[in-house]
Amino acid sequence: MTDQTDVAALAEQVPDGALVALPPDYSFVPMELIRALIRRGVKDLHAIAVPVSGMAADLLIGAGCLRVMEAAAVSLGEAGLAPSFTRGVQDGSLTMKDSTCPAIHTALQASEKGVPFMPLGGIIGSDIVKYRNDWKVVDDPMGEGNGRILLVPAIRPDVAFVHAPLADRHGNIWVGKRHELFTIAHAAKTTLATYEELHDGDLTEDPVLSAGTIPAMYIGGLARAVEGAKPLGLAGSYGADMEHIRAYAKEARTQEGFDAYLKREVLGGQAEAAS
Amino acid sequence: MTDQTDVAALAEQVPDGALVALPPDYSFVPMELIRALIRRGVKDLHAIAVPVSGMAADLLIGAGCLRVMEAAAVSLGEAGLAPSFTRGVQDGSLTMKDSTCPAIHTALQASEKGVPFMPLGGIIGSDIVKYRNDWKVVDDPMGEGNGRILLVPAIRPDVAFVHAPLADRHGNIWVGKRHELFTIAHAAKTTLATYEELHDGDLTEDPVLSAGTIPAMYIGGLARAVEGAKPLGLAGSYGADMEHIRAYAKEARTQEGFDAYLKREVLGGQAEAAS
Amino acid sequence: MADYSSDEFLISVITGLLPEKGNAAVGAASPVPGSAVLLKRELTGGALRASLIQGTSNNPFTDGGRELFDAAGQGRIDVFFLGGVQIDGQANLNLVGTGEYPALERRFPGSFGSPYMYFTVPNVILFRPEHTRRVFVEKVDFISAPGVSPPDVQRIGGPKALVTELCLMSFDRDKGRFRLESVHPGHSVEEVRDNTGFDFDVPDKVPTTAEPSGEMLGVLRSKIGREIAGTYPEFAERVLGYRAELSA
Amino acid sequence: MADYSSDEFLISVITGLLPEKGNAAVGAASPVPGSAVLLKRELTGGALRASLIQGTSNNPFTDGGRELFDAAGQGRIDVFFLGGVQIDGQANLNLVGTGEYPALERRFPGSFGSPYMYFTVPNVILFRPEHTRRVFVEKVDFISAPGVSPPDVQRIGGPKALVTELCLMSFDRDKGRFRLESVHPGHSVEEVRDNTGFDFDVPDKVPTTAEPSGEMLGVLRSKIGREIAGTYPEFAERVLGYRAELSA
Repeated sequence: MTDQTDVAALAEQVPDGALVALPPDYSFVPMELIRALIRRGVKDLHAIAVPVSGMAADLLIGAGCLRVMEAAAVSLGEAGLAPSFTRGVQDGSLTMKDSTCPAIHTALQASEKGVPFMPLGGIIGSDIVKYRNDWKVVDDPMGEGNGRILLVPAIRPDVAFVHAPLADRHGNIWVGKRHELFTIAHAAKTTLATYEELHDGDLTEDPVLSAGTIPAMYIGGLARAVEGAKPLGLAGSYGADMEHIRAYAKEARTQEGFDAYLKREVLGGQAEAAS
Repeated sequence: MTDQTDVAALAEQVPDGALVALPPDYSFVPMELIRALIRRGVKDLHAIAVPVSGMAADLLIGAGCLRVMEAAAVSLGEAGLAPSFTRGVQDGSLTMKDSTCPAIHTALQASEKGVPFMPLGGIIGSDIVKYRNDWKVVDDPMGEGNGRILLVPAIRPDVAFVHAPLADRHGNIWVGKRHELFTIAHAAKTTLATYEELHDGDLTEDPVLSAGTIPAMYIGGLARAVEGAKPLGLAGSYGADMEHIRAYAKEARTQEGFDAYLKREVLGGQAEAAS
Repeated sequence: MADYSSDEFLISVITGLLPEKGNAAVGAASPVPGSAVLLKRELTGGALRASLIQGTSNNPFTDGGRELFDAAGQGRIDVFFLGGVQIDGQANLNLVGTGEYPALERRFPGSFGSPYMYFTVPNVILFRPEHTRRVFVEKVDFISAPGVSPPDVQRIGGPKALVTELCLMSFDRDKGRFRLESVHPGHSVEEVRDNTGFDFDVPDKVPTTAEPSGEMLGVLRSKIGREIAGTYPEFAERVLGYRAELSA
Repeated sequence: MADYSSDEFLISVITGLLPEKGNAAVGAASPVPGSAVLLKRELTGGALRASLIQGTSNNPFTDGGRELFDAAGQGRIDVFFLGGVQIDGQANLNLVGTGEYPALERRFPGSFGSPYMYFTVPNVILFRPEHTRRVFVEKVDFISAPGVSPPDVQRIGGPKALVTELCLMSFDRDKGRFRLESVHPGHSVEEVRDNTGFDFDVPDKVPTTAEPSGEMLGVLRSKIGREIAGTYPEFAERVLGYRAELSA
């Protein structure tokens, strides 16, 4: 059984300084939990985008919750550059560990399999390798004369975040074909999940839904959050609010603009009370 | 589009000497296709069990279709030892490459990721390593002082076999939570699939079924075979015919018994005609 | 004293070895360990999670055949069960066969996942009812999975206990030796010694293994029969008196 | 001669570079390559398969974010598209930013999967409409993905062609140089040279890039608008005149 709680209590379970895994913006991001983390005032997070991020990372960066960002890219997609990320890298306040999509997937799969590293083809000659002193290029360790190959160390997040369309009373969550969320949940020490709707019955026993179900043994905390991915979309349930995201992209171009957005959309009454 | 054909034509697509991947007996084994392969008289196959096999391997071994078997185990489960396998190893007619479940999964995942090898924890000290000269134990290649680790080379089957509960006209197949079948299909050069029922519509576009769907790009041939997993079971559709399997286990204890089973259950009229 | 079968007794012995929480997984063809794990889950109110790999019920894994091994590699599996055609005094397991490999006299199915689970699961319980010198040998003919490892090989898991029809032993990983913990009712230390082909430690006083309580037998028969029937219908009926309705 | 927009022209140029069968994949935010791939799929009766990674329609992948990369590593992806903030004469791509890393003057999103796809996909088509010396530089400030590799690094994939608003170039991997293949109607070799910061090969006679046929434009407007609208509704409406019904 995984205890059910509320989103604010989930946010309390994330310690300052944690290594947290963020799904990409198209893949069931628990934005209400991200906002709750900001309200809780979490600090010094090291965030891994799996393998890219947008709104989720940008809000955490703008609100001063992130110390280090590791990603293949941070972008608001069609809404353009991620403003807080761009500003943070350019003014040096954010440490960016540049990576590439398959390296992040592979590093999480290494943790999923409990091995300290995994090999990855390609990449050699990219300047990414030059700046990643945790990566290692070696001569074919099988001794088959296959030339040099990159080894990337396992990434084991302390906490992974997911927003699921369905959850059940046993603590299982359903994420459909978003299989990267399985990988994140397996790789992370624990996963905190919000969900849209409660499913009656056991998702792991359902002959069809079980294929998209992450079992309770990976889930450390669960809270309902209706429309919990907004303004991002939840495929099959609701689309992204592109107007909101575009307006954010514009407003957050300055820190003052970001702060106004944060006060209005995230801190809400709390900011009023504190001011 | 993947062309649809019949089971005999699928069997024709498997060349003698091919490296073929067999799902475990509980995971959607295309037994009708296995029987068609025997009828076609396929020779010198090298079979990989993923990671174990039973009826499928044992029939191929008894019928003289296999030269090499690689598996973590070959067994009829509750029905006892696999008789043709046991006889083949004991009389030296079958070359058995002993492996262990996670090594086979890992080696297929290496092919899935297009890397020549993958590391695997544990195993060192097992006599399996001693007899596998394609495996290699190395000092931590990351240079982190983590001791010795096993590297296993990628396994890239020429052909994988699957029996799916559903397929559609686009060539997609649905296998639910049997995710090892995804891995096999990704790792193999091509996959030949039989299926139980035709699904109207595109399985990859279905919000729920897509999570258990292997897309057409991995499927090289597709044929309908109603009850095509029998006498094994197809979870969600029908159970294994344990009486049949127990009777086989007993009858096939001698090669004469196996031959009688083969003539009666597999070759059928064909054997009559040829004799 | 309650009346019970030998399988019920062994279920009780294994149940007594299980932790109060965590994840216990059971491989294929293991109805006795499977029943023990489901019983302990019941007794802990679900704090000990149970995964029966064989079959579709009480099997929470949804990511294919590798998920059990991956989960073990992640450190998520706290208890697993292994056996062997032969087991020796260093807790080496042989699941491959007897004679000289590869030309074996008797071939058995193979090593399955034993050399991985043995390294990754902290509490591996060895379960082998047949207690004879044919099984418990001085040195196994083939090491499917080694009982102990040198320090330059990372290893978290390993053997914790051995349950047979005669006794319960523990295993000391530092010494690489078994120790007799208790002898089952009706059996003796001498009987254990006579039927064991390897040397092991014997304390001055060897207690008798505790028998199952009436309460435990009640829960086992009333609730676990139905649960285990989803995976082992014949066992549920024969041992626990539970008759499942006919279904695929 | 048919009347067409510049986007329709570029779709036509890319379509002409695509093979008759195989798998073509298109990354995020790429409506022009996406339209070209869907058009070629239509023209080949489905023999060229199309995967639009962004969005849920025309996206056959079911195994999560890694499946595209895994499929490329398996050798299953025949065509992919890349761009860059900067591209240099050795076909090195920079998607990270300008200035000195890590203290960049202008930071862009990042390298995405470029250093992997560039090594694994045999036909990478570089698509960068803006043809200026700001983009096409002598040497990129940051190599996200290198154009060529030394022989001790396994590499099957790499750049095949470059499509800009001015011209079409091919890339010779052995020489590590671009070659001007054709100049788009209304533009000249001099204009290409003036706006390119790197040296490239120019044949004696440089043809004019073929214009889209009326037939191709007909298929594009009648069938591809609806298809691409599932991924890029605004583009489908603005460029191809297709107005999707409102939906999530």
